[in-house]
Amino acid sequence: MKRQIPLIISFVCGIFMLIQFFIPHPGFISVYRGILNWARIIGVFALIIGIGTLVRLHFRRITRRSPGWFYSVVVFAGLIVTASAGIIGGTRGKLFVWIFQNINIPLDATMFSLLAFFMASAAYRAFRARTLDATLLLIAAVIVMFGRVPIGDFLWQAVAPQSWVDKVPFLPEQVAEWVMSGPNMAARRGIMIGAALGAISTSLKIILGIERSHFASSSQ
Amino acid sequence: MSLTERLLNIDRRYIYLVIAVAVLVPFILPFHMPVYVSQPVRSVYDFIEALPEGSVVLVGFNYSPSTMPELYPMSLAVLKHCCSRKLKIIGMTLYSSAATIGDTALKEMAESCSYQELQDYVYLGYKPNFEATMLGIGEDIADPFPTDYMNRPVTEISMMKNIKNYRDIALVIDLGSGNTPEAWIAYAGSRYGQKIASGCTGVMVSGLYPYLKAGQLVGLIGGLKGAAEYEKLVKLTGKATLGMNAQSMAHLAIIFLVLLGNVVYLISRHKARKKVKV
Amino acid sequence: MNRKILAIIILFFIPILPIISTAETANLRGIDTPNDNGGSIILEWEVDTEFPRIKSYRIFRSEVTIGDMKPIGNAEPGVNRYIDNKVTRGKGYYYIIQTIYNDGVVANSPMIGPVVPKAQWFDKSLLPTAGGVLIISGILIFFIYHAKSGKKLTIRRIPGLEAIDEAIGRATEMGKSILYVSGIGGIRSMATIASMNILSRISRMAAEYETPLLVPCSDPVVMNIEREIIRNAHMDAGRPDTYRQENVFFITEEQFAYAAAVDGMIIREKPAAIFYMGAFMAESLILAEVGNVSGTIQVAGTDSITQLPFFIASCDYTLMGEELYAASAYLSKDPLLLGSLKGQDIGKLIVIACIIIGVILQLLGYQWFTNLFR
Amino acid sequence: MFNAIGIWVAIGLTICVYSFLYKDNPLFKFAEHLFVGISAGYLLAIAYHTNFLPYIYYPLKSALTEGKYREFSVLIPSLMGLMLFSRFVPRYNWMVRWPFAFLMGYSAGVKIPVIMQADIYRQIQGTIQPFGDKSSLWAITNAVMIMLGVICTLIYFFFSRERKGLSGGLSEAGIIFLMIGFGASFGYTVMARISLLIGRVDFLLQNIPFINSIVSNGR
Repeated sequence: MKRQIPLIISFVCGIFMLIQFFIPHPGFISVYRGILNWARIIGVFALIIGIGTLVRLHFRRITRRSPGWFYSVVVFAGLIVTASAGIIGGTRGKLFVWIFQNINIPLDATMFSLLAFFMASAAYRAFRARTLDATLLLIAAVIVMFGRVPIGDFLWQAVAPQSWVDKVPFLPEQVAEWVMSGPNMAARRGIMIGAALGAISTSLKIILGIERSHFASSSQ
Repeated sequence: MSLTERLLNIDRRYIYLVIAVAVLVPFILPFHMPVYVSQPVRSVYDFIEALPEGSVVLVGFNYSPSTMPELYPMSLAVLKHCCSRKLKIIGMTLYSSAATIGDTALKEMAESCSYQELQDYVYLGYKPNFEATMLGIGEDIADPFPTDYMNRPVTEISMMKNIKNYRDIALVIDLGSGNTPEAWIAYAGSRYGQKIASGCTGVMVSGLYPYLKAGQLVGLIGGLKGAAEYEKLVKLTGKATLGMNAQSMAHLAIIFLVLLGNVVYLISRHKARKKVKV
Repeated sequence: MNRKILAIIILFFIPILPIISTAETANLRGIDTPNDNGGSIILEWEVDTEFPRIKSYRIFRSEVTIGDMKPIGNAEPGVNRYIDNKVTRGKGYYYIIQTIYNDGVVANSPMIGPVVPKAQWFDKSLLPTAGGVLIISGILIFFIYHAKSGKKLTIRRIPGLEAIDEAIGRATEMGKSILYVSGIGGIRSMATIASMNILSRISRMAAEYETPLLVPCSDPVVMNIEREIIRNAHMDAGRPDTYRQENVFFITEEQFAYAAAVDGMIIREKPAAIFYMGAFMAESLILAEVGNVSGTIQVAGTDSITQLPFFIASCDYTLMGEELYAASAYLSKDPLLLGSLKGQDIGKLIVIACIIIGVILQLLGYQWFTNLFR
Repeated sequence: MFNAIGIWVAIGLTICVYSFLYKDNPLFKFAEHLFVGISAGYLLAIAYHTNFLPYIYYPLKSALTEGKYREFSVLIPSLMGLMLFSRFVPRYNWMVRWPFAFLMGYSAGVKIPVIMQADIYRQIQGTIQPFGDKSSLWAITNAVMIMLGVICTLIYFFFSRERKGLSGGLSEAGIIFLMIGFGASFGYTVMARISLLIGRVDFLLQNIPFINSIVSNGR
């Protein structure tokens, strides 16, 4: 029972959603709309689960006084203040918007902007033309980096002979665009087709109940 | 320690400094460089330009605060274009962390071109589950969005009276930092034949080219440069245009670092070989 | 018996036949939109040759034959099509189109109708897609069951795997440890699952050579599974005594803090080999750069395409995208994985064949094949 | 006042995060954990208003007060949603499989035809279509190159045969396309990260007193 019913649910939902794609009849569509709504409602709970896991992790840290437990207190303080501000004051509430504008945005954006520095350091230290592959990669990267900012065209127009500039005033930009829409696009398309076949095969295995790794986490 | 060795083992904090300077200097000593508008960006502009007055566009603010520096200026430029063309705008988001961003962007647009909420634009807020939301709009937008951001029933909003599903929406503009463009293409594009334009972060650009070239996207605005190009098209001097100088300098700095790194590496390898010979 | 089946088939197909009701009067035609749910009607008319004189068209609709005509929409001059999607399935509708000229003259077309919107049971425009789904699914299912039934399927050796063996060998020679990073994906991510198969091979070799294997984790569930895998590897190698549970440990779920902690380990422990296998995000380059600078042998594998450039540039060998899954199938010899991999290969061959045939037909001027792939 | 404090908080937190560049330190850890807490709280509040209220609370309310009994149907998916919580109770954690089975099954089924169309069919068509345009040599050369690129990349990811002869050569060519593609992606990633930094620098320069006067003069 515990094993069979989930497999049946997957199979029925999967097959229904697969064939409804081809059937525009309203009878099918109303069932389909029902399924979409159900998925959405379950989704609401799935969101809360993520928070539940987080709360559990930090709660344990605090009760066990594990190293850095003070930071877990910070997590809780942030969570409780923000959630109550938003739930009581509404999503356009003054405090809620204030927290978002002045804490959430700067923290998230700054955290990610650290990568600009890491990237520069990696560019200097790790991006070496050690192999033919790495060399090709670097050349393409430099072309795109140079061509996709105004200074590429600017330098080209300043340095290249005037007759060339007259012919192709935006050469760096155009070369970058060719790399993007030519070789880059071809490679990405190949990867995409391969990945699509992989996704179809995984989906089929889920519907047929052969692939069950998504149940694994629940039995842990 | 020889120079090459010292250069090889340079403290990474010096490199951080180089980047900081490259980004800072253009802010203090600004200069002007012309922005070239690339075809994928122009296509989005031309498509919106050709829409008749009163057409409906659905704008998805699907980015987290971390990518605001790239996508917020882009959002403003695109919104400005839509309101200058007198289009009806439906805003929404599939990212919980973007709910407030969409609201702010639409308000900023409404102030600058005197748009009225519920008449000229509507903000529907956030819904989880890409698939269910995108497919739901294809049947009836009130399924995924029974209410707007302020919990007002969508059926009672005057602007929404004649808008039921994708058939009434001329263009979906996804401003996204994740895999929302792919999802729109699959669930709204293939299934309902919806026209889609994408404004995305730089990281996503190269992966979206196959869709662009196969005609599944009407156009693509990529990264801060794309935003600057759009600002140029709508004649707006926004954050993206101002950022282009710093962007240029930083790119030059990184290209320089890559070249320097490789030169040092080649020299040290050459030396190492010599030593072996001796 | 056969007749019954035939009758059922015919009955089944009747609703599919597009029902076209054309009004011959004037140039206006009303058609039930094919392949839809009965929610719209297409109106078409001929564009007046004198259309520069035309200001606009207005479309009127009624549900009864006489009177009660209500305006429902407008069309620009030069347009010859209007889709009315505010109709109820099964009801009859009557239409008139009014031409408004620049000089104020208004002309009505004769009324057409009734046009009845109907729903179809199969969207015929999707026939090629349905065919494609059937063919690809059929091939995949065939190979999956073929492999399950015990037939031997072989896949080629993946070059990255040799790099793995070499790296472990070197770590043993140097008497140093190996670091295994399984990324920040949860256990439901395909890449993490593949990573577990590769870990079981690496831990087995490490156990045999008695080389210490360090596994810092960013997901508690993945950590438990990794402990299990490594303990089993030690058992299989006949060295349960050398298993150290504390070598597989949880650090934190926060991305940058995790990366900083692993970087610290790379600098302090100076492992001889580092493996990055699984799902990675922006932390990839923070890790790989430090590993590269410290001169460690690094082998990476991920399906996160945006992170691949960083691994390719800074690692000695990188399993790209699907190669990660293939490596995992190769090592685990799991018939399911092998079977679906084989099926996907046949799928790729079909795609290549379609492209080549399509290009030839397109060059010869035949458009129909290209149009199949709408 | 409220806004002025906000800006100082934002500046302070930005600097806390940048202190990580020097080395990992308590200020960074504080900022990082604050971020985790705030974003979870934000998510909770947004989910409450945009999902819990319209999908579960209002329908149930109208079912109870206005007698719209059909709305009671939201109880079924809600129950399935609640089953997700059984994950925290070892004895009943098998229940978590039901909602999972529903979500996985439904999204697997939805995916197959749309992926077939968007990622396979349209891509095949997009590769063939350009051969219809025989107007210029450049166009046709590009079309041939893209076709070869797609085919070689596909062959590179072909696993059931050894790489020998023709397929070996083609997969070698595939690597060239892949590397150029990854390089392009790398170039754009650099652009993206730098843009984020520019955004933060712009914020700091505009909001720190002293400095903003220099910058605005410069503009």
